[in-house]
Amino acid sequence: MSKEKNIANNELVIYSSTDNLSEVREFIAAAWISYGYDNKEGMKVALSVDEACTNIIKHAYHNKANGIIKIKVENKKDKFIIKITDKGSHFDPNQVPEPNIPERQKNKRGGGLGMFLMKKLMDEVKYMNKGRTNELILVKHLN
Amino acid sequence: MSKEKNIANNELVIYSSTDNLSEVREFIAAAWISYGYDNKEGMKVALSVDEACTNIIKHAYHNKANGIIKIKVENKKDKFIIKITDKGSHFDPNQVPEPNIPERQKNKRGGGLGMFLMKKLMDEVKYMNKGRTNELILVKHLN
Amino acid sequence: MADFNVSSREQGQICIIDVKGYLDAHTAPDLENEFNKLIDNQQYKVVVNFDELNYISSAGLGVFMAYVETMREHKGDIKFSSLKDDVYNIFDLLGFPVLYEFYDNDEEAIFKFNQ
Amino acid sequence: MADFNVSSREQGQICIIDVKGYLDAHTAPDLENEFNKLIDNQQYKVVVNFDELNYISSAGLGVFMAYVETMREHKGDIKFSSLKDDVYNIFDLLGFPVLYEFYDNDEEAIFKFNQ
Ligand SMILES: Nc1ncnc2c1ncn2[C@@H]1O[C@H](COP(=O)(O)OP(=O)(O)O)[C@@H](O)[C@H]1O
Ligand SMILES: Nc1ncnc2c1ncn2[C@@H]1O[C@H](COP(=O)(O)OP(=O)(O)O)[C@@H](O)[C@H]1O
Repeated sequence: MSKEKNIANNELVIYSSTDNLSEVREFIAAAWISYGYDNKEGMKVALSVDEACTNIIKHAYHNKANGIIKIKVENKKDKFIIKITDKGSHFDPNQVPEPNIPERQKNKRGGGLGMFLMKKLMDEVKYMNKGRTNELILVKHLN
Repeated sequence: MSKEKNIANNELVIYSSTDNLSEVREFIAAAWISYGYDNKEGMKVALSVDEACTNIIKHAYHNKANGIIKIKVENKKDKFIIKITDKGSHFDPNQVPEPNIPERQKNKRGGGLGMFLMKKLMDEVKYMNKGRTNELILVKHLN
Repeated sequence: MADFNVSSREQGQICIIDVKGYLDAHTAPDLENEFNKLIDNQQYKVVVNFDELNYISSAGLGVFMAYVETMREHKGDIKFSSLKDDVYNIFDLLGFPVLYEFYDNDEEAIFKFNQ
Repeated sequence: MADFNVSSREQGQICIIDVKGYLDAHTAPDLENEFNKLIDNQQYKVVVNFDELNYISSAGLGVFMAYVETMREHKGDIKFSSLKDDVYNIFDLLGFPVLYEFYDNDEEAIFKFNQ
Protein backbone atom coordinates (compact mmCIF):
# COMPACT_ATOMS: atom_id res chain seq x y z
CA MET A 1 0.00 0.00 0.00
CA SER A 2 1.47 3.37 -1.02
CA LYS A 3 1.99 6.26 1.36
CA GLU A 4 -0.61 8.35 -0.52
CA LYS A 5 -3.22 5.66 -0.08
CA ASN A 6 -2.57 5.65 3.67
CA ILE A 7 -2.94 9.39 3.88
CA ALA A 8 -6.03 9.40 1.71
CA ASN A 9 -7.54 6.65 3.81
CA ASN A 10 -6.81 7.93 7.27
CA GLU A 11 -10.45 8.88 7.82
CA LEU A 12 -13.63 6.82 7.61
CA VAL A 13 -17.11 8.33 7.88
CA ILE A 14 -20.08 6.04 8.52
CA TYR A 15 -23.74 6.22 9.41
CA SER A 16 -24.68 5.05 12.89
CA SER A 17 -25.78 1.52 12.05
CA THR A 18 -24.34 -1.75 13.32
CA ASP A 19 -24.38 -2.81 9.67
CA ASN A 20 -21.20 -0.76 9.31
CA LEU A 21 -19.18 -2.30 12.14
CA SER A 22 -17.40 -4.75 9.86
CA GLU A 23 -16.28 -1.88 7.62
CA VAL A 24 -14.96 -0.06 10.69
CA ARG A 25 -12.92 -3.08 11.76
CA GLU A 26 -11.52 -3.56 8.26
CA PHE A 27 -10.57 0.10 8.04
CA ILE A 28 -8.70 -0.02 11.35
CA ALA A 29 -7.00 -3.33 10.61
CA ALA A 30 -5.88 -2.09 7.18
CA ALA A 31 -4.49 1.16 8.63
CA TRP A 32 -2.68 -0.75 11.37
CA ILE A 33 -1.14 -3.23 8.96
CA SER A 34 -0.19 -0.52 6.47
CA TYR A 35 2.19 0.85 9.10
CA GLY A 36 3.76 -2.58 9.39
CA TYR A 37 2.53 -3.44 12.87
CA ASP A 38 1.69 -6.90 14.18
CA ASN A 39 -1.57 -8.37 12.94
CA LYS A 40 -2.72 -9.79 16.29
CA GLU A 41 -2.41 -6.46 18.06
CA GLY A 42 -4.35 -4.89 15.19
CA MET A 43 -7.30 -7.14 15.95
CA LYS A 44 -7.40 -5.75 19.49
CA VAL A 45 -7.30 -2.17 18.22
CA ALA A 46 -10.09 -2.94 15.75
CA LEU A 47 -12.13 -4.53 18.55
CA SER A 48 -11.75 -1.40 20.69
CA VAL A 49 -12.97 0.80 17.85
CA ASP A 50 -15.87 -1.62 17.24
CA GLU A 51 -16.84 -1.27 20.94
CA ALA A 52 -16.58 2.52 20.75
CA CYS A 53 -18.78 2.71 17.64
CA THR A 54 -21.28 0.19 19.04
CA ASN A 55 -21.71 2.43 22.10
CA ILE A 56 -22.13 5.54 19.96
CA ILE A 57 -24.77 3.80 17.83
CA LYS A 58 -26.66 2.46 20.86
CA HIS A 59 -26.30 5.22 23.40
CA ALA A 60 -25.38 8.46 21.64
CA TYR A 61 -27.62 7.96 18.58
CA HIS A 62 -30.19 5.68 20.29
CA ASN A 63 -30.11 3.11 17.49
CA LYS A 64 -31.15 5.66 14.89
CA ALA A 65 -29.18 5.07 11.70
CA ASN A 66 -28.99 8.66 10.47
CA GLY A 67 -26.21 9.83 12.78
CA ILE A 68 -22.67 10.41 11.55
CA ILE A 69 -19.57 8.82 13.07
CA LYS A 70 -16.10 9.96 11.98
CA ILE A 71 -13.06 7.81 12.63
CA LYS A 72 -9.60 9.22 12.09
CA VAL A 73 -6.31 7.39 12.57
CA GLU A 74 -2.97 9.01 13.17
CA ASN A 75 0.38 7.26 13.40
CA LYS A 76 2.91 9.05 15.62
CA LYS A 77 6.38 7.64 16.16
CA ASP A 78 5.53 6.08 19.51
CA LYS A 79 1.75 5.83 19.39
CA PHE A 80 -1.19 4.91 17.19
CA ILE A 81 -4.11 7.28 17.79
CA ILE A 82 -7.76 6.85 16.82
CA LYS A 83 -10.14 9.82 17.12
CA ILE A 84 -13.84 8.99 16.98
CA THR A 85 -16.37 11.82 16.85
CA ASP A 86 -20.16 11.94 16.89
CA LYS A 87 -22.90 14.51 17.40
CA GLY A 88 -25.24 12.41 19.54
CA SER A 89 -26.09 12.64 23.25
CA HIS A 90 -23.34 13.59 25.66
CA PHE A 91 -22.51 11.39 28.62
CA ASP A 92 -20.22 11.35 31.61
CA PRO A 93 -17.97 8.27 31.45
CA ASN A 94 -17.03 8.72 35.10
CA GLN A 95 -20.59 7.82 36.08
CA VAL A 96 -20.26 4.36 34.54
CA PRO A 97 -19.55 1.66 37.17
CA GLU A 98 -17.25 -1.35 36.59
CA PRO A 99 -19.23 -4.32 35.32
CA ASN A 100 -20.55 -6.84 37.84
CA ILE A 101 -20.90 -9.90 35.62
CA PRO A 102 -22.34 -12.37 38.18
CA GLU A 103 -25.01 -9.82 39.19
CA ARG A 104 -25.98 -9.19 35.56
CA GLN A 105 -26.15 -12.92 34.88
CA LYS A 106 -28.47 -13.37 37.85
CA ASN A 107 -30.73 -10.74 36.27
CA LYS A 108 -30.44 -12.53 32.92
CA ARG A 109 -29.01 -9.57 31.10
CA GLY A 110 -25.86 -9.00 29.11
CA GLY A 111 -24.07 -5.73 28.50
CA GLY A 112 -21.91 -3.43 30.52
CA LEU A 113 -18.62 -4.79 29.16
CA GLY A 114 -17.76 -2.47 26.28
CA MET A 115 -16.01 0.40 28.02
CA PHE A 116 -14.24 -1.95 30.41
CA LEU A 117 -12.93 -3.97 27.46
CA MET A 118 -11.73 -0.84 25.60
CA LYS A 119 -9.77 0.21 28.67
CA LYS A 120 -8.22 -3.24 28.94
CA LEU A 121 -7.20 -3.32 25.29
CA MET A 122 -5.94 0.25 24.81
CA ASP A 123 -3.32 2.26 26.66
CA GLU A 124 -5.38 5.44 26.79
CA VAL A 125 -9.15 6.07 26.54
CA LYS A 126 -10.23 9.70 26.74
CA TYR A 127 -13.72 11.15 26.33
CA MET A 128 -14.19 14.84 25.52
CA ASN A 129 -16.97 17.27 24.67
CA LYS A 130 -16.35 20.02 22.12
CA GLY A 131 -19.60 21.93 21.82
CA ARG A 132 -22.11 19.61 20.19
CA THR A 133 -19.42 17.12 19.25
CA ASN A 134 -18.34 14.16 21.38
CA GLU A 135 -14.78 13.04 20.87
CA LEU A 136 -13.31 9.74 22.00
CA ILE A 137 -9.58 9.25 21.71
CA LEU A 138 -8.07 5.78 21.83
CA VAL A 139 -4.30 5.42 22.00
CA LYS A 140 -2.09 2.36 21.62
CA HIS A 141 1.54 2.83 22.64
CA LEU A 142 4.09 1.32 20.27
CA ASN A 143 7.38 -0.13 21.31
CA MET B 1 -56.39 8.38 -4.78
CA SER B 2 -57.13 7.20 -8.34
CA LYS B 3 -57.78 3.61 -9.30
CA GLU B 4 -54.55 3.50 -11.35
CA LYS B 5 -52.52 4.61 -8.39
CA ASN B 6 -53.99 1.75 -6.36
CA ILE B 7 -53.12 -0.74 -9.01
CA ALA B 8 -49.63 0.66 -9.44
CA ASN B 9 -49.07 0.59 -5.71
CA ASN B 10 -50.45 -2.82 -4.88
CA GLU B 11 -46.97 -4.26 -4.37
CA LEU B 12 -44.12 -3.21 -2.11
CA VAL B 13 -40.67 -4.78 -2.23
CA ILE B 14 -38.27 -4.21 0.66
CA TYR B 15 -34.94 -5.45 1.96
CA SER B 16 -35.07 -7.52 5.14
CA SER B 17 -34.22 -4.80 7.64
CA THR B 18 -36.34 -3.57 10.53
CA ASP B 19 -35.52 -0.09 9.23
CA ASN B 20 -38.21 -0.72 6.65
CA LEU B 21 -41.07 -1.70 8.98
CA SER B 22 -42.51 1.81 9.09
CA GLU B 23 -42.65 1.90 5.30
CA VAL B 24 -44.47 -1.45 5.34
CA ARG B 25 -47.07 -0.14 7.78
CA GLU B 26 -47.61 3.03 5.77
CA PHE B 27 -48.00 1.03 2.56
CA ILE B 28 -50.64 -1.23 4.12
CA ALA B 29 -52.50 1.62 5.81
CA ALA B 30 -52.56 3.62 2.57
CA ALA B 31 -53.85 0.65 0.56
CA TRP B 32 -56.52 -0.07 3.16
CA ILE B 33 -57.70 3.53 3.30
CA SER B 34 -57.65 3.88 -0.50
CA TYR B 35 -60.43 1.29 -0.61
CA GLY B 36 -62.44 3.41 1.81
CA TYR B 37 -62.24 1.10 4.82
CA ASP B 38 -62.19 2.14 8.45
CA ASN B 39 -58.91 3.63 9.69
CA LYS B 40 -58.82 1.80 13.03
CA GLU B 41 -59.15 -1.61 11.42
CA GLY B 42 -56.37 -0.63 9.02
CA MET B 43 -54.01 -0.17 11.94
CA LYS B 44 -54.65 -3.78 12.96
CA VAL B 45 -54.00 -5.04 9.44
CA ALA B 46 -50.79 -2.99 9.29
CA LEU B 47 -49.71 -4.39 12.66
CA SER B 48 -50.24 -7.95 11.40
CA VAL B 49 -48.08 -7.29 8.36
CA ASP B 50 -45.43 -5.66 10.61
CA GLU B 51 -45.39 -8.85 12.73
CA ALA B 52 -45.13 -11.04 9.63
CA CYS B 53 -42.21 -9.02 8.22
CA THR B 54 -40.47 -8.83 11.61
CA ASN B 55 -40.56 -12.63 11.77
CA ILE B 56 -39.22 -12.99 8.24
CA ILE B 57 -36.37 -10.58 8.99
CA LYS B 58 -35.48 -12.31 12.28
CA HIS B 59 -36.13 -15.94 11.54
CA ALA B 60 -36.17 -16.50 7.78
CA TYR B 61 -33.31 -14.09 6.93
CA HIS B 62 -31.57 -14.31 10.35
CA ASN B 63 -31.25 -10.54 10.67
CA LYS B 64 -29.28 -10.25 7.45
CA ALA B 65 -30.45 -7.17 5.55
CA ASN B 66 -29.87 -8.44 2.01
CA GLY B 67 -32.98 -10.62 1.74
CA ILE B 68 -36.00 -9.58 -0.30
CA ILE B 69 -39.54 -9.40 1.04
CA LYS B 70 -42.47 -8.84 -1.35
CA ILE B 71 -45.80 -7.63 -0.07
CA LYS B 72 -48.82 -7.67 -2.35
CA VAL B 73 -52.31 -6.51 -1.49
CA GLU B 74 -55.49 -7.58 -3.23
CA ASN B 75 -58.98 -6.25 -2.59
CA LYS B 76 -61.76 -8.76 -3.32
CA LYS B 77 -65.39 -7.88 -2.78
CA ASP B 78 -65.61 -9.60 0.60
CA LYS B 79 -61.97 -9.80 1.66
CA PHE B 80 -58.71 -7.90 1.83
CA ILE B 81 -55.77 -10.19 1.09
CA ILE B 82 -52.08 -9.64 1.77
CA LYS B 83 -49.48 -12.00 0.26
CA ILE B 84 -46.01 -11.83 1.73
CA THR B 85 -43.20 -13.79 0.12
CA ASP B 86 -39.56 -14.36 1.00
CA LYS B 87 -36.73 -16.68 0.01
CA GLY B 88 -35.30 -17.32 3.49
CA SER B 89 -35.38 -20.43 5.69
CA HIS B 90 -38.50 -22.55 5.65
CA PHE B 91 -40.32 -23.36 8.86
CA ASP B 92 -43.27 -25.35 10.07
CA PRO B 93 -45.77 -23.05 11.77
CA ASN B 94 -47.54 -26.03 13.33
CA GLN B 95 -44.49 -26.68 15.50
CA VAL B 96 -44.83 -23.27 17.19
CA PRO B 97 -46.51 -23.53 20.61
CA GLU B 98 -48.94 -20.94 22.03
CA PRO B 99 -47.09 -18.34 24.08
CA ASN B 100 -46.78 -18.86 27.82
CA ILE B 101 -46.24 -15.29 28.96
CA PRO B 102 -45.80 -15.91 32.74
CA GLU B 103 -43.19 -18.60 32.05
CA ARG B 104 -41.26 -16.30 29.69
CA GLN B 105 -41.38 -13.47 32.20
CA LYS B 106 -39.97 -15.78 34.87
CA ASN B 107 -37.08 -16.46 32.49
CA LYS B 108 -36.74 -12.72 31.83
CA ARG B 109 -37.28 -12.99 28.13
CA GLY B 110 -39.73 -11.43 25.73
CA GLY B 111 -40.90 -12.78 22.40
CA GLY B 112 -43.21 -15.52 21.25
CA LEU B 113 -46.18 -13.22 20.69
CA GLY B 114 -46.00 -12.32 16.99
CA MET B 115 -47.76 -15.25 15.36
CA PHE B 116 -50.35 -15.41 18.13
CA LEU B 117 -51.12 -11.72 17.62
CA MET B 118 -51.41 -12.08 13.84
CA LYS B 119 -53.96 -14.87 14.31
CA LYS B 120 -55.94 -12.74 16.76
CA LEU B 121 -55.99 -9.75 14.42
CA MET B 122 -56.63 -11.44 11.07
CA ASP B 123 -59.37 -13.82 9.95
CA GLU B 124 -57.03 -16.16 8.07
CA VAL B 125 -53.28 -16.80 8.39
CA LYS B 126 -51.85 -19.35 5.98
CA TYR B 127 -48.20 -20.38 5.51
CA MET B 128 -47.10 -22.10 2.31
CA ASN B 129 -43.91 -23.30 0.62
CA LYS B 130 -43.52 -22.96 -3.14
CA GLY B 131 -40.10 -24.32 -3.97
CA ARG B 132 -37.55 -21.92 -2.51
CA THR B 133 -40.22 -19.32 -1.80
CA ASN B 134 -42.15 -18.98 1.45
CA GLU B 135 -45.59 -17.47 1.12
CA LEU B 136 -47.68 -16.11 3.95
CA ILE B 137 -51.25 -15.12 3.24
CA LEU B 138 -53.15 -12.86 5.60
CA VAL B 139 -56.87 -12.31 5.03
CA LYS B 140 -59.27 -9.84 6.60
CA HIS B 141 -62.96 -10.48 5.93
CA LEU B 142 -64.99 -7.40 5.06
CA ASN B 143 -68.62 -6.90 5.97
CA MET C 1 -37.44 4.95 9.82
CA ALA C 2 -39.94 4.67 12.63
CA ASP C 3 -40.07 7.70 14.84
CA PHE C 4 -39.66 6.70 18.45
CA ASN C 5 -38.40 8.48 21.51
CA VAL C 6 -37.87 7.35 25.07
CA SER C 7 -36.85 9.43 28.04
CA SER C 8 -37.19 9.15 31.79
CA ARG C 9 -37.75 11.43 34.74
CA GLU C 10 -37.79 10.91 38.48
CA GLN C 11 -40.80 11.52 40.66
CA GLY C 12 -39.57 10.91 44.18
CA GLN C 13 -38.63 7.22 44.43
CA ILE C 14 -40.36 6.38 41.20
CA CYS C 15 -39.10 6.58 37.65
CA ILE C 16 -41.45 7.60 34.86
CA ILE C 17 -40.53 6.50 31.36
CA ASP C 18 -42.17 8.51 28.60
CA VAL C 19 -42.49 6.64 25.31
CA LYS C 20 -43.44 8.51 22.16
CA GLY C 21 -44.20 7.55 18.58
CA TYR C 22 -43.82 4.07 17.15
CA LEU C 23 -42.51 1.15 19.19
CA ASP C 24 -41.64 -1.79 16.92
CA ALA C 25 -38.85 -4.33 16.38
CA HIS C 26 -36.65 -1.52 15.09
CA THR C 27 -37.10 0.81 18.03
CA ALA C 28 -37.52 -1.71 20.89
CA PRO C 29 -33.73 -1.90 21.57
CA ASP C 30 -33.89 1.74 22.59
CA LEU C 31 -36.44 0.96 25.28
CA GLU C 32 -34.28 -1.98 26.40
CA ASN C 33 -31.39 0.46 26.88
CA GLU C 34 -33.57 2.60 29.09
CA PHE C 35 -34.53 -0.34 31.31
CA ASN C 36 -30.89 -1.42 31.48
CA LYS C 37 -29.96 2.03 32.74
CA LEU C 38 -32.65 1.90 35.43
CA ILE C 39 -31.42 -1.47 36.66
CA ASP C 40 -27.83 -0.19 36.67
CA ASN C 41 -29.06 2.64 38.91
CA GLN C 42 -31.11 0.23 41.05
CA GLN C 43 -34.37 1.96 40.20
CA TYR C 44 -37.02 -0.72 40.21
CA LYS C 45 -40.26 1.25 40.55
CA VAL C 46 -41.30 2.24 37.05
CA VAL C 47 -44.32 3.87 35.49
CA VAL C 48 -44.40 3.83 31.69
CA ASN C 49 -46.39 6.75 30.33
CA PHE C 50 -47.95 5.92 26.94
CA ASP C 51 -49.68 9.25 26.41
CA GLU C 52 -47.78 9.99 23.19
CA LEU C 53 -47.28 6.42 22.01
CA ASN C 54 -49.14 5.86 18.74
CA TYR C 55 -48.21 2.30 17.95
CA ILE C 56 -46.84 -0.85 19.57
CA SER C 57 -45.99 -4.24 18.08
CA SER C 58 -45.20 -7.46 19.93
CA ALA C 59 -41.50 -6.55 19.98
CA GLY C 60 -42.41 -3.64 22.24
CA LEU C 61 -44.47 -5.80 24.58
CA GLY C 62 -41.54 -8.21 24.76
CA VAL C 63 -39.38 -5.54 26.40
CA PHE C 64 -41.73 -5.34 29.38
CA MET C 65 -41.84 -9.14 29.65
CA ALA C 66 -38.04 -9.27 29.81
CA TYR C 67 -37.67 -6.71 32.59
CA VAL C 68 -40.74 -6.92 34.82
CA GLU C 69 -39.49 -9.89 36.88
CA THR C 70 -36.23 -8.13 37.78
CA MET C 71 -38.24 -5.12 38.97
CA ARG C 72 -40.60 -7.28 41.03
CA GLU C 73 -37.72 -9.25 42.59
CA HIS C 74 -36.46 -5.94 43.92
CA LYS C 75 -39.80 -4.86 45.41
CA GLY C 76 -40.59 -2.74 42.36
CA ASP C 77 -42.86 -3.15 39.34
CA ILE C 78 -43.61 -1.86 35.85
CA LYS C 79 -46.99 -0.12 35.79
CA PHE C 80 -48.59 1.40 32.70
CA SER C 81 -50.39 4.73 32.39
CA SER C 82 -52.30 6.85 29.86
CA LEU C 83 -52.68 4.34 27.02
CA LYS C 84 -54.62 5.28 23.90
CA ASP C 85 -57.45 2.81 23.21
CA ASP C 86 -55.77 1.32 20.13
CA VAL C 87 -52.59 0.62 22.06
CA TYR C 88 -54.39 -0.77 25.11
CA ASN C 89 -56.33 -3.05 22.80
CA ILE C 90 -53.10 -4.82 21.77
CA PHE C 91 -52.07 -5.39 25.40
CA ASP C 92 -55.58 -6.65 26.05
CA LEU C 93 -55.60 -9.12 23.15
CA LEU C 94 -52.44 -10.70 24.54
CA GLY C 95 -53.75 -11.00 28.09
CA PHE C 96 -51.52 -8.38 29.72
CA PRO C 97 -54.24 -6.87 31.97
CA VAL C 98 -54.07 -9.88 34.31
CA LEU C 99 -50.27 -9.61 34.50
CA TYR C 100 -49.76 -5.83 34.75
CA GLU C 101 -51.53 -2.84 36.28
CA PHE C 102 -52.91 -0.17 33.96
CA TYR C 103 -53.85 3.34 35.10
CA ASP C 104 -55.46 6.37 33.51
CA ASN C 105 -52.65 8.67 34.58
CA ASP C 106 -49.25 8.73 36.29
CA GLU C 107 -50.63 10.00 39.58
CA GLU C 108 -52.77 6.90 40.11
CA ALA C 109 -49.85 4.62 39.31
CA ILE C 110 -47.55 6.53 41.66
CA PHE C 111 -50.22 6.46 44.35
CA LYS C 112 -50.32 2.65 44.08
CA PHE C 113 -46.55 2.44 44.50
CA ASN C 114 -46.67 4.63 47.58
CA GLN C 115 -49.50 2.74 49.27
CA MET D 1 -22.08 -6.63 6.61
CA ALA D 2 -20.41 -8.93 9.11
CA ASP D 3 -20.46 -12.54 8.07
CA PHE D 4 -21.90 -14.66 10.84
CA ASN D 5 -23.64 -17.97 10.94
CA VAL D 6 -25.19 -19.95 13.76
CA SER D 7 -26.66 -23.44 13.63
CA SER D 8 -27.30 -26.17 16.13
CA ARG D 9 -27.23 -29.94 16.21
CA GLU D 10 -28.20 -32.52 18.81
CA GLN D 11 -25.77 -34.94 20.36
CA GLY D 12 -27.92 -37.12 22.60
CA GLN D 13 -29.35 -34.91 25.35
CA ILE D 14 -26.97 -32.10 24.55
CA CYS D 15 -27.26 -29.33 21.99
CA ILE D 16 -24.19 -28.11 20.18
CA ILE D 17 -24.34 -24.60 18.74
CA ASP D 18 -21.81 -23.92 15.99
CA VAL D 19 -20.90 -20.26 15.61
CA LYS D 20 -18.96 -19.12 12.56
CA GLY D 21 -17.45 -15.85 11.40
CA TYR D 22 -17.87 -12.53 13.16
CA LEU D 23 -20.01 -12.13 16.28
CA ASP D 24 -20.63 -8.43 17.01
CA ALA D 25 -23.48 -6.09 17.96
CA HIS D 26 -24.92 -6.56 14.48
CA THR D 27 -24.96 -10.35 14.50
CA ALA D 28 -25.58 -11.03 18.22
CA PRO D 29 -29.42 -10.98 17.82
CA ASP D 30 -29.07 -14.05 15.64
CA LEU D 31 -27.39 -15.96 18.45
CA GLU D 32 -30.11 -14.73 20.83
CA ASN D 33 -32.70 -16.26 18.50
CA GLU D 34 -30.91 -19.57 18.68
CA PHE D 35 -30.91 -19.57 22.50
CA ASN D 36 -34.58 -18.59 22.51
CA LYS D 37 -35.35 -21.60 20.34
CA LEU D 38 -33.47 -23.91 22.69
CA ILE D 39 -35.38 -22.61 25.71
CA ASP D 40 -38.67 -22.98 23.84
CA ASN D 41 -37.71 -26.62 23.27
CA GLN D 42 -36.57 -27.02 26.89
CA GLN D 43 -33.02 -27.84 25.86
CA TYR D 44 -30.79 -26.50 28.61
CA LYS D 45 -27.54 -28.38 28.10
CA VAL D 46 -25.54 -26.44 25.56
CA VAL D 47 -22.05 -26.62 24.14
CA VAL D 48 -21.02 -23.67 21.98
CA ASN D 49 -18.40 -24.68 19.43
CA PHE D 50 -16.17 -21.74 18.48
CA ASP D 51 -13.97 -23.63 16.04
CA GLU D 52 -14.89 -21.38 13.09
CA LEU D 53 -15.50 -18.16 15.04
CA ASN D 54 -12.95 -15.52 14.03
CA TYR D 55 -14.09 -12.59 16.11
CA ILE D 56 -16.18 -11.72 19.13
CA SER D 57 -17.05 -8.34 20.65
CA SER D 58 -18.67 -7.66 24.04
CA ALA D 59 -22.12 -7.81 22.43
CA GLY D 60 -21.46 -11.49 21.73
CA LEU D 61 -20.34 -12.19 25.27
CA GLY D 62 -23.48 -10.47 26.51
CA VAL D 63 -25.65 -13.13 24.86
CA PHE D 64 -24.12 -15.86 27.04
CA MET D 65 -24.54 -13.70 30.16
CA ALA D 66 -28.24 -13.27 29.39
CA TYR D 67 -28.99 -16.97 28.95
CA VAL D 68 -26.64 -18.94 31.20
CA GLU D 69 -28.71 -18.53 34.37
CA THR D 70 -31.85 -19.91 32.71
CA MET D 71 -29.85 -22.95 31.60
CA ARG D 72 -28.38 -23.48 35.06
CA GLU D 73 -31.77 -23.11 36.77
CA HIS D 74 -32.91 -26.05 34.67
CA LYS D 75 -29.94 -28.28 35.54
CA GLY D 76 -28.16 -27.33 32.32
CA ASP D 77 -25.28 -25.04 31.44
CA ILE D 78 -23.52 -23.24 28.59
CA LYS D 79 -20.04 -24.67 28.06
CA PHE D 80 -17.54 -23.45 25.49
CA SER D 81 -15.34 -25.51 23.19
CA SER D 82 -12.61 -25.11 20.56
CA LEU D 83 -11.85 -21.39 20.93
CA LYS D 84 -9.08 -19.81 18.87
CA ASP D 85 -6.48 -18.09 21.08
CA ASP D 86 -7.50 -14.58 20.02
CA VAL D 87 -11.12 -15.25 20.89
CA TYR D 88 -10.33 -16.98 24.19
CA ASN D 89 -8.16 -13.99 25.09
CA ILE D 90 -11.23 -11.69 25.06
CA PHE D 91 -13.21 -14.01 27.35
CA ASP D 92 -10.14 -14.17 29.58
CA LEU D 93 -9.71 -10.38 29.79
CA LEU D 94 -13.28 -10.09 31.05
CA GLY D 95 -12.95 -12.80 33.67
CA PHE D 96 -15.17 -15.43 32.05
CA PRO D 97 -12.95 -18.43 32.88
CA VAL D 98 -14.08 -18.34 36.52
CA LEU D 99 -17.73 -18.18 35.46
CA TYR D 100 -17.83 -20.67 32.57
CA GLU D 101 -16.15 -23.92 31.59
CA PHE D 102 -13.91 -23.95 28.51
CA TYR D 103 -12.87 -27.13 26.70
CA ASP D 104 -10.55 -28.00 23.84
CA ASN D 105 -13.23 -29.91 22.00
CA ASP D 106 -16.93 -30.86 22.10
CA GLU D 107 -16.26 -34.36 23.38
CA GLU D 108 -14.72 -33.11 26.61
CA ALA D 109 -17.60 -30.70 27.19
CA ILE D 110 -20.17 -33.43 26.50
CA PHE D 111 -18.29 -35.79 28.79
CA LYS D 112 -18.59 -33.22 31.60
CA PHE D 113 -22.34 -32.94 31.06
CA ASN D 114 -22.73 -36.72 31.22
CA GLN D 115 -20.67 -37.16 34.35
N1 LIG E 1 -20.79 6.91 23.46
C1 LIG E 1 -21.65 6.86 24.48
N2 LIG E 1 -22.64 7.79 24.55
C2 LIG E 1 -23.51 7.77 25.57
N3 LIG E 1 -23.48 6.87 26.58
C3 LIG E 1 -22.52 5.93 26.58
C4 LIG E 1 -21.57 5.87 25.52
N4 LIG E 1 -20.74 4.84 25.78
C5 LIG E 1 -21.16 4.28 26.92
N5 LIG E 1 -22.24 4.93 27.43
C6 LIG E 1 -22.94 4.63 28.70
O1 LIG E 1 -22.10 3.78 29.47
C7 LIG E 1 -22.74 2.54 29.77
C8 LIG E 1 -21.72 1.41 29.76
O2 LIG E 1 -21.28 1.15 28.43
P1 LIG E 1 -20.66 -0.25 28.08
O3 LIG E 1 -19.66 -0.59 29.12
O4 LIG E 1 -20.11 -0.22 26.71
O5 LIG E 1 -21.84 -1.29 28.19
P2 LIG E 1 -23.29 -1.34 27.47
O6 LIG E 1 -23.21 -0.50 26.25
O7 LIG E 1 -23.48 -2.77 27.16
O8 LIG E 1 -24.25 -0.84 28.52
C9 LIG E 1 -23.84 2.41 28.75
O9 LIG E 1 -24.91 1.63 29.21
C10 LIG E 1 -24.23 3.87 28.51
O10 LIG E 1 -25.15 4.27 29.49
N1 LIG F 1 -41.23 -16.34 8.88
C1 LIG F 1 -40.66 -17.22 9.73
N2 LIG F 1 -39.61 -17.98 9.32
C2 LIG F 1 -39.04 -18.86 10.14
N3 LIG F 1 -39.43 -19.08 11.41
C3 LIG F 1 -40.47 -18.37 11.88
C4 LIG F 1 -41.13 -17.40 11.08
N4 LIG F 1 -42.12 -16.85 11.83
C5 LIG F 1 -42.07 -17.45 13.03
N5 LIG F 1 -41.08 -18.37 13.08
C6 LIG F 1 -40.78 -19.25 14.23
O1 LIG F 1 -41.87 -19.23 15.12
C7 LIG F 1 -41.49 -18.76 16.42
C8 LIG F 1 -42.60 -17.92 17.04
O2 LIG F 1 -42.72 -16.70 16.35
P1 LIG F 1 -43.40 -15.47 17.07
O3 LIG F 1 -44.67 -15.94 17.69
O4 LIG F 1 -43.58 -14.37 16.12
O5 LIG F 1 -42.41 -15.05 18.24
P2 LIG F 1 -40.86 -14.64 18.22
O6 LIG F 1 -40.52 -14.21 16.84
O7 LIG F 1 -40.77 -13.54 19.19
O8 LIG F 1 -40.12 -15.87 18.67
C9 LIG F 1 -40.19 -18.03 16.20
O9 LIG F 1 -39.37 -18.03 17.34
C10 LIG F 1 -39.58 -18.79 15.04
O10 LIG F 1 -38.89 -19.93 15.52
